[in-house]
Amino acid sequence: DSGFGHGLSPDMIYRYSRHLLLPSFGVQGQSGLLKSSILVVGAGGLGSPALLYLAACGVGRLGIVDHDVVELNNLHRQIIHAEAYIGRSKVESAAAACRSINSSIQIVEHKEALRTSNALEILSKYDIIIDATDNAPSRYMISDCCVVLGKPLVSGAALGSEGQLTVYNYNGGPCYRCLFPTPPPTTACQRCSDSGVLGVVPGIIGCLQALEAIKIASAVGEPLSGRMLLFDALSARIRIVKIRGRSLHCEVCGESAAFNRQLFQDFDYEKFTQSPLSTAPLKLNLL
Amino acid sequence: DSGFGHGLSPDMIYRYSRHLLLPSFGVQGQSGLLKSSILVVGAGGLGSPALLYLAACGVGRLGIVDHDVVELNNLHRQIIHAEAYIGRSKVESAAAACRSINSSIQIVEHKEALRTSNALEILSKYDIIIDATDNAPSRYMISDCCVVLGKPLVSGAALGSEGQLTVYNYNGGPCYRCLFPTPPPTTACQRCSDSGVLGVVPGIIGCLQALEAIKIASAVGEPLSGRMLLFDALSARIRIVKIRGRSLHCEVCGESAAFNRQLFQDFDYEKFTQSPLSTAPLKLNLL
Amino acid sequence: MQLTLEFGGGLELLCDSVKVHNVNVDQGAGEKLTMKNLLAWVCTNLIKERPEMFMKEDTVRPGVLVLVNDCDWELSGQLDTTLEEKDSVVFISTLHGG
Amino acid sequence: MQLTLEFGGGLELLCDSVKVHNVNVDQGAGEKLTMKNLLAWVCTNLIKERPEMFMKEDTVRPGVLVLVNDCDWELSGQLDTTLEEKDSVVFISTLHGG
Ligand SMILES: [Zn+2]
Ligand SMILES: [Zn+2]
Repeated sequence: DSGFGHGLSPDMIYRYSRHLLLPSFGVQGQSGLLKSSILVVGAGGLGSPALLYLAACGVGRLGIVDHDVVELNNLHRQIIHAEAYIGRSKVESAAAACRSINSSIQIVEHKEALRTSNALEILSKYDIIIDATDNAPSRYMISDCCVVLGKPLVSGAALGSEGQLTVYNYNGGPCYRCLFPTPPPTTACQRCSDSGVLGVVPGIIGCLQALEAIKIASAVGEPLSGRMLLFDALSARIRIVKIRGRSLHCEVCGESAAFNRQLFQDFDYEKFTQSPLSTAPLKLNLL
Repeated sequence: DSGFGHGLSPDMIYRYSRHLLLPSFGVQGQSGLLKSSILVVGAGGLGSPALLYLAACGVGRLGIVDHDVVELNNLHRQIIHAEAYIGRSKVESAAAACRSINSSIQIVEHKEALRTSNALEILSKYDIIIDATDNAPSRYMISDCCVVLGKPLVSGAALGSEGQLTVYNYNGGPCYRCLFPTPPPTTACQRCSDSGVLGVVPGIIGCLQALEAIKIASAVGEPLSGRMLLFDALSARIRIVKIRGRSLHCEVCGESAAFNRQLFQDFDYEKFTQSPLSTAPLKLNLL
Repeated sequence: MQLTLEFGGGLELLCDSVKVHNVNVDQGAGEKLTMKNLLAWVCTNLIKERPEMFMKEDTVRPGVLVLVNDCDWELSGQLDTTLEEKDSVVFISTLHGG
Repeated sequence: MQLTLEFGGGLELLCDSVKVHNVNVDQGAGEKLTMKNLLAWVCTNLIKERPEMFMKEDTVRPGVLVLVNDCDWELSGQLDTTLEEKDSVVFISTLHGG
């Protein structure tokens, strides 16, 4: 018996039984997950819980991109990394953790920084992209690449005690540039490494990113497209607001946009945002 | 240098630097965490992320109560447990995972079912209690015990694609019985093992439980007392609603309540709710 | 009177698994619509099965929270709460799972 | 006119770190209050430092989302949006961290 013709082995039926029992999800939802491929860009604060939940729930192929190594000051929030991995590649560490909780799915390691030179090739191999990065140029680059490739993008961010979440480029909805055509001033682009972050806040946003990706992959529920979740941890307030739709005038996804693979590869995101795609590990001057 | 007289070692300052950098949290918030003790009752779907984030963020002493063993059908949502621990105690498994991400805190293993006979002794050793259980009698028992001992209770629940969260017995706020003086009919008390649960939903609620416990332990922000968070994953809607305050007539925490340690120990929670505190592992009849 | 009624925590199963209902509830001219009236209306018009999972005697069964405009109905007078045009009423069953 | 103004994503740092402001904004008799008027009022009355982190030319700086009653102001006419009694306006800076 291979599970109602849905290709579920008896082991899978047992492992995912709490999903199969759920009328609104069921065998169809689980099959969707098992057939899907999801790429998580960034194995840090957002990527940690997103990767663990995506691995656990049975996404067929799960990719991880990161060029960083695990540091002790990551561990207060990057719960996928154990102390034993300090100094080693975040991708290796995250992949090992995902395999340890679910050896039946495929985990793909991309141990490199995402750049315009490799983004098209890497992203094209996945159905759904999760932006779990920590800087403005990466966010523009990933969104533009998703538009060029026609991939839905689950975008989360966290800083201080606040978090934000939405789904871009899904089903006719807006892309990142529709909302933010002009990059913000660099003084408004703080990173967790500069300004601090309450560790569990990216945890909550990362879990919500996994949920949105699961909904898209399984075709269950209403993804958070055209809406944005705003989370304020200290006051325990959450707003889900209505945002603009796709802009006809968007330079990347708009009606007369000429953006394509070649323009993407030639685009200088660091210059556009006046900030670097990745930084050398910060030398802490706290003391 | 022992960190501004707050007892933070250089290693701690480095590990928790992103918390220390955060103006609204800082050295004071982190010191509060390091001095606090938190008990998580249940190392399952809710307890998994709650425990990982509480261990990572530096709670001084973290207790885990559970009597269950890890099963393959837990792993789709109980991300703290690796396949290698199938068949072994959930407490041992969870404790090992917590130690692997933060060896500098104290982890206490309570490998037993929580009962009226041991609850007072176990809960009395902790400042804050997290209810991450999966059944009605446990919820009444834990809340009553928290009232008797004067402990704040962070209560989360998840089933299907919905979750709920609030803080009970905090700062003059209501207890579980103020809201639910009469137990629901047993037919309304489904468990994840009967009805299924979308795995990432307890993940999100468990992270939010960790956040509320962190806020109480560090005395930062406004805990979710007198308010309740209602989460609907499939429609991506979250409500935070205002709930009643402490009831003067509550049989446990009310003005003329005679409830005490002795009455607690003699109370039959299984009879009261007409359901068992724990069940034998369900034999799945799905096929 | 236009109201938004919402069922959650499993109560939606009693109404064809539909969670949100935009309804029009008639009341007598000049009369106020109370939660007591609304419960009767809901039982007649929306609850399709197992009414005992929704009501017990003249109010909701134990374990059901009622929220009028995102506020516990205990704070507005329970059954005597008066409803106004465009109010939102949520019936949610408390969850025990984890 | 009573309004609730809220600042987030770091913009609260420009207003003494206070996130929620319940304010009373006067407008001329019979005149409508627009978002354009409100921005000027906010700059005068609430922004205590680094105004360039809030405004650029006659509108909010790039990277700031403006929400009127939980709805992107792009959908209501941006600067021309007309405000009404008890409206809520949120100014939130987009985050990039993770
Ligand atoms: Zn666009
Ligand atoms: Zn009480």
